[in-house]
Amino acid sequence: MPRMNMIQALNSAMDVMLGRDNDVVVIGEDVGYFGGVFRCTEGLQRKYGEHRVIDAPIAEGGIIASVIGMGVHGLRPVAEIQFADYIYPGYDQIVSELARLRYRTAGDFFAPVTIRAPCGGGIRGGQTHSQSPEGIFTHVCGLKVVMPSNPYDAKGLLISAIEEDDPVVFFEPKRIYNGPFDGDPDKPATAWSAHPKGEVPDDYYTVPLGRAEVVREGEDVTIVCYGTMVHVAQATAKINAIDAEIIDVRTMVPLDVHTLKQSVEKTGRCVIIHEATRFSGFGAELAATLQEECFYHLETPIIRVCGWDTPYPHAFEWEYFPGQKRLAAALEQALSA
Amino acid sequence: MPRMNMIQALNSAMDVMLGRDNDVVVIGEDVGYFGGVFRCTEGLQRKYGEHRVIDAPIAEGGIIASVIGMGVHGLRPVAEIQFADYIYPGYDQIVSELARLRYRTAGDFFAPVTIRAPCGGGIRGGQTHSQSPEGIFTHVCGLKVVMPSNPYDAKGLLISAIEEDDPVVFFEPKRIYNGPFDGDPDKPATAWSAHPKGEVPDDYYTVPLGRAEVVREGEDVTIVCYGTMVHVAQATAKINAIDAEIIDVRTMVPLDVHTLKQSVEKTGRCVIIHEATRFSGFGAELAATLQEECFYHLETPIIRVCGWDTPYPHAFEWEYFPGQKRLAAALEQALSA
Amino acid sequence: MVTKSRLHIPHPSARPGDKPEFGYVEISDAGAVKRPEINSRVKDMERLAHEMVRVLDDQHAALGPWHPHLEPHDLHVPLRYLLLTRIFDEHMQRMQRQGKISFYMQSLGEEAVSVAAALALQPSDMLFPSYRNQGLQLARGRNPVDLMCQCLSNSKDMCKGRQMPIMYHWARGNIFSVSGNLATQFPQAVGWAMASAIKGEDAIAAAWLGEGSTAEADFHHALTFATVYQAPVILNVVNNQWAISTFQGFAGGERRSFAARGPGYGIASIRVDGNDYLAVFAVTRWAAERARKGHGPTLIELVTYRAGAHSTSDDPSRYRPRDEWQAWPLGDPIERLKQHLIVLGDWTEGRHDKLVAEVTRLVDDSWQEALTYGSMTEGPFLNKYELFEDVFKDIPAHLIAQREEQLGLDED
Amino acid sequence: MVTKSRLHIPHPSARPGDKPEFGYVEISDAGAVKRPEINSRVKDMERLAHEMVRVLDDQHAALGPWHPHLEPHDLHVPLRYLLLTRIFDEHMQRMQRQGKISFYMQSLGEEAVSVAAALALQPSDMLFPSYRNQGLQLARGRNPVDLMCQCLSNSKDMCKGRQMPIMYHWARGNIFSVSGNLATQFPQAVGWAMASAIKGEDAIAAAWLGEGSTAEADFHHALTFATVYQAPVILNVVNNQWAISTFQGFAGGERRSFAARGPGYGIASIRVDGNDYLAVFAVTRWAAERARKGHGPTLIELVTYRAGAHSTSDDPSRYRPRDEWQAWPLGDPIERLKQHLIVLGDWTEGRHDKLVAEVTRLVDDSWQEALTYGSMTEGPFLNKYELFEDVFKDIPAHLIAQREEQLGLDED
Ligand SMILES: Cc1ncc(C[n+]2csc(CCOP(=O)(O)OP(=O)(O)O)c2C)c(N)n1
Ligand SMILES: Cc1ncc(C[n+]2csc(CCOP(=O)(O)OP(=O)(O)O)c2C)c(N)n1
Ligand SMILES: [Mg+2]
Ligand SMILES: [Mg+2]
Repeated sequence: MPRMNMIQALNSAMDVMLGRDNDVVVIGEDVGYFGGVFRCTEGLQRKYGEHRVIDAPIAEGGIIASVIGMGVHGLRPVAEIQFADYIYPGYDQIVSELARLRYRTAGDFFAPVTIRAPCGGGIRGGQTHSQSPEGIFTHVCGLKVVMPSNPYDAKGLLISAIEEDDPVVFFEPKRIYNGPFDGDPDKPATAWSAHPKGEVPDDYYTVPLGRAEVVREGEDVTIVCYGTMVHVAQATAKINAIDAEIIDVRTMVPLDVHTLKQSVEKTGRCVIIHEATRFSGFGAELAATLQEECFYHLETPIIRVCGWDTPYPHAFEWEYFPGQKRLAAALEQALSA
Repeated sequence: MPRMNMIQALNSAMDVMLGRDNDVVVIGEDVGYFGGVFRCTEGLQRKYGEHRVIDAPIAEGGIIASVIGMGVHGLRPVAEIQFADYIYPGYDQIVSELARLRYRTAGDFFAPVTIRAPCGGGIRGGQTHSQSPEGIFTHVCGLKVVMPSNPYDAKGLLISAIEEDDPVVFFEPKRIYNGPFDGDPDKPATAWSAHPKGEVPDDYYTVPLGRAEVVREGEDVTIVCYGTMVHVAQATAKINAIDAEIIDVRTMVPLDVHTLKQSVEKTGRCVIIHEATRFSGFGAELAATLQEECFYHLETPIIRVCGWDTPYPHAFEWEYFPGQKRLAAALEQALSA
Repeated sequence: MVTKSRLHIPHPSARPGDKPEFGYVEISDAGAVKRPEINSRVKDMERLAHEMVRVLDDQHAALGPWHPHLEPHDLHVPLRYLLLTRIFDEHMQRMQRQGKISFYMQSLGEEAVSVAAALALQPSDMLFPSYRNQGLQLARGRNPVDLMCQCLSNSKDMCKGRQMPIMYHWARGNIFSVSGNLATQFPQAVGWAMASAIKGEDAIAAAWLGEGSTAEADFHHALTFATVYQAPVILNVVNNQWAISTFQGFAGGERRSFAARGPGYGIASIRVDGNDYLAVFAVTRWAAERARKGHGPTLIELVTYRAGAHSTSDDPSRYRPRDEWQAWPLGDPIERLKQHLIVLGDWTEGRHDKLVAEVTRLVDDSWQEALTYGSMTEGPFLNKYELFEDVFKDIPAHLIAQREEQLGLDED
Repeated sequence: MVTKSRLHIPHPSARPGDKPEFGYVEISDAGAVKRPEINSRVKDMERLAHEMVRVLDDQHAALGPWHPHLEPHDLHVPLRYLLLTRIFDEHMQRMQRQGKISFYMQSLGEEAVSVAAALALQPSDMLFPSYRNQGLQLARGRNPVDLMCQCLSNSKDMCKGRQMPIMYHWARGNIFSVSGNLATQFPQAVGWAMASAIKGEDAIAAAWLGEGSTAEADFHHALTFATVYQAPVILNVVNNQWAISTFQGFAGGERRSFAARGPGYGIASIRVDGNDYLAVFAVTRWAAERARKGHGPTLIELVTYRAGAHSTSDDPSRYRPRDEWQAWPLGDPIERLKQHLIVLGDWTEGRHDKLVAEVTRLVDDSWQEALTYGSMTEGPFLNKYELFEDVFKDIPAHLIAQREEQLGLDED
């Protein structure tokens, strides 16, 4: 099986879909001739033409609006927002228009748009190249929200997203574009080639939206995570020899409550970890739902381990980043009582 | 003591502050000559001049950006967004700029801006005149977020917000502009004049940000609410003869965890109610924090009663609206075990 | 009162109590403006953005290079649609006053803007209206009953009760959904047109917004994307002088026409008398042909006057002279087309009265029919549990659970 | 490959391997463009948006109505700042390559844009820079050490380590914070200028953004608010032909200059040779005087070329000819000012070399000094617990708790 990093896997997903479906188009800043600042669209314009892989003006609002129009006209656009931090100028079109179009027209109009956006920190990007804004999208009904944690899922989920008739906001944790990252910045970087999820079929396949994955079975505590944090969780459990069940949420909306619930009912303890700031982040929804669903099984409170409630500071990104140490402390606490 | 409805109280707050501080300016669509579509700024332009109470182009993004510039230049602007549903075009300037300016300049620059926005439904406004988007602001660090539930608080909190050097997003539940509303649309409307919180001093006073208020003491269950829901909670408790402790959050950021915690520790049961959609709404943060803080005191899971996870439908607003019936059912459940 | 301030604040020409004053509206003589070839370069026709294309003169004759030379039939049809739009509006406005619908917005005085465009475009062209373009629906042949059912949120409401009155859409008729959020449709229309170009189709897109809404970001995005990709789209700015209580100066109209924004983006731009049916028709045809032949987008400013209140929630006597409309120099679009037909010898007061009566009957009958599908107080009603549908294509687990919860509560 | 598509896709004049080709840049002769009175009406000076104000001719003589007739001293000072900017950039670029700082963005080739503006404006005028305006800082007299400390996130970093390199600000020097989010500063500057007008102050605002960034909503908001309130502001578009990998056609520059956007909004607009120090100086002075005297805003397009990579993360050889800069018809701003001084008899190669050496020493010394305040690897370091400060004016309870948590973890 071919080995791909996450960039190649995402590229392959778009390649496969551009090839299968003439209605698929890719648009974004620098995505065409140049192949994207993270190289996710490399070679696609050469292969499919500049009318299907389109360089866009620097106007996220305009990009989102235009892909809505294209979607209404039967295309299946994949828009790249260069950094998730720059998605806000398009927020109105996403929230007021894209998310609600099907509802407000009782199904007569819809736009099958996928919005890709690299997110997360750990690349010395400072506060405007490190954000994880998923929480402000999960609150918007009508959007599906996805974040993969590895190349295999990235490709399969992106193909599902593109085929999906509902709009999907697809966050890509850029810290793990080139290799898994367990939260320790001092360790040498590892590549996806050595990781089982770095095996990615060249062809079409899907990973369904709306299904979490148990990436490690365990008995003592459930760690709910997604994106980069999946790797942080795995490393932390291993290093601290904790028999944790680790669940990769993968799709935040619709949320696979069933899988989460089953696990927390089994372990009776739960730690949620994400990179976004804590207050009102997606972890709050996870905690609120799980305490409601699993209350009588819980031995200790559900703990959230998150980015601090500050912007992502350039020089102190490893203090901000909810890494192994913070997770280990939380696990200890969760297992304490 | 004079009696005011919420519109008059808000008007009075701006009047007082325009009078006390030459740096206060008011800007927004239709706020000047016309006095605002909800009449909140009526008479202010006549009194303070059209250079201090300023009609704006229809561009929420431009309004927010320009008040940031004004704030940096030492003014203390109060911007009105005509409906909270129309705040999204200004979201980028709020999130990327207003909220983070102090942080990114290590305190050298800041903009003491207040953004007022009427929110909430129940006025047959349909999905674009009914939203309660507080949850997507509470997740943004650097913003204070406020929602009053009565004229007295509205004036006092708005004066605090205007005097505050941090940016404040100030949501006004428009359903209770003219009178308290207990959630029963079939009952004749009541006026603020009969309500104790309709007594509002003409002069300057403040209600501090960051403090919740226990609006009813009780022993059996804590209801956490804000805005219109404070009245729904009061009526529901009364009608169902439930000895609920009702807490009006008032300020969502910074959150008065102490007051909430004290109550939930006392009652051991908690129901959270808000009008915004449930998934990833502010209720999630409240539930997540309270289960973490009060876990060992809780007898039953914390329950959220919220707007359904749909846009606010015009014809079925009373189905969407989390009214007495839904709250009563949740209270029953909270008290059941 | 700050006296030292040097901030410029735009002032309308008249406020309540003042004499209406429209000297600021620059008007060209009918027939005076040149009509360039559709493939002309933007640089060579910039004057069109400042002059005003007019065909009907004060004596109701049609003249000049923009005269579309329509057959009598092609004048009778629009007259009927103009009247239908106005009478429909009057009726719905009255129904709102009587509490039968919750809200309404008239297009009084600016009906030609919509009716002319609808008839100048092809049925396969996609229209992205604002909330004041009901004439597009009617002139495309939509049954008034459908629009009424939407306003009533009844069992035949195309929006299933989810939207306020007037937020129509018509998928089969190629009319996009009206958004409550101003201006959003403008760049969406450009995206639709881009898709049309990508697919190599003939259909073009057209969008409308008010002059006040040009201040929104979406206006800029539409113009930028339209010029960059030379999208086959017509972008219409309806300058009806008012945006709720603020006059067009607050959108930047004090210094320049709105059409004047276009050439700076490299977009062909035309300012037109929005109350002159023939002029609007001719200009729209020109722009449509330009777009369809691959010569790119056109920005059209339609100069008109919002004769009624902004909406049923508004009271314009608070901010402008009550009688401003009477002084409006471009008159009433319906009256002007009617007089033109009379001058042509193709129409009489008698036929007109008969037409008015016929259309009024149609509207009344439509209303009666619409009521049979339900009203705010009487059934048949929509199934309220459908409120949980169409958030997504397939209803997800959490919404099924919420629907169950609602069902449970209702059964108690 | 879709062949039926009719979507227009802008193409740059040359790609890697092609011969550079700048025939598309319309250039006026030096001295050829008229200089209107500062209170002229926008309508009467629209040509300024299409022509190109130039003072220095090919023989390095200064001529025409825009010639600012500066004293020799006022030419030596800018030459020094131009060199300082370039040498500072070179140094920092090298430090990034050596891993001493994490990121850098040069202004190579467009230094005159910033230096001329800084010297043409008053110190009390508020500047809202983009990330490529380091020349503003230096020409306003900022100590290079301060900028270096920011790039090092060291103990003297004005941003306390919170921002990526180059995101400077200077409160005392009236230079606003550089934002990572493109274009946001443009309408903020207008708001600042509105406040200045409200307060009746003399100070004006000036803002800069790249031509690619004009596509953002904020550009439109800035122009709209500036024209509506006639704000005393100068809005500068730095058209350096490239926005990362896309050429200026993707922002709409294929059809029209960026200055051409202004007149449509009723804003005075001037296109200027951005590599001609004297022209930029003169145009900025004109616009500043216009704003200060209450005649409203000016949009300036500065035509230049981004000679370096977009940033240290970019490799321009992937998308444009390597030698494009050599073919750039407006030359190198530093070389041109230097030659002008030589032609004037006020400068020699020898003096120039000495100046270069002096400035190089200054930069080297500054770097050595900056390092004494710490680097990425060596102290003194910033206090990391300050990361919890300045989110709000006073640190709230939840951030105190998070700081405690971090402290606790660190103590373990
Ligand atoms: C984004 C947004 N902001 C504000 C509003 C409130 N609003 C509705 S209509 C209107 C005035 C629009 O004026 P104009 O664009 O001139 O259109 P007209 O009503 O004259 O047809 C305003 C401010 C809105 N619907 N959407
Ligand atoms: C809102 C936003 N979108 C995208 C980016 C990513 N980005 C950074 S610089 C740049 C190109 C800007 O080009 P231009 O405005 O021409 O300025 P120049 O770099 O040429 O000075 C882009 C797309 C960003 N920083 N902010
Ligand atoms: Mg209008
Ligand atoms: Mg550029």
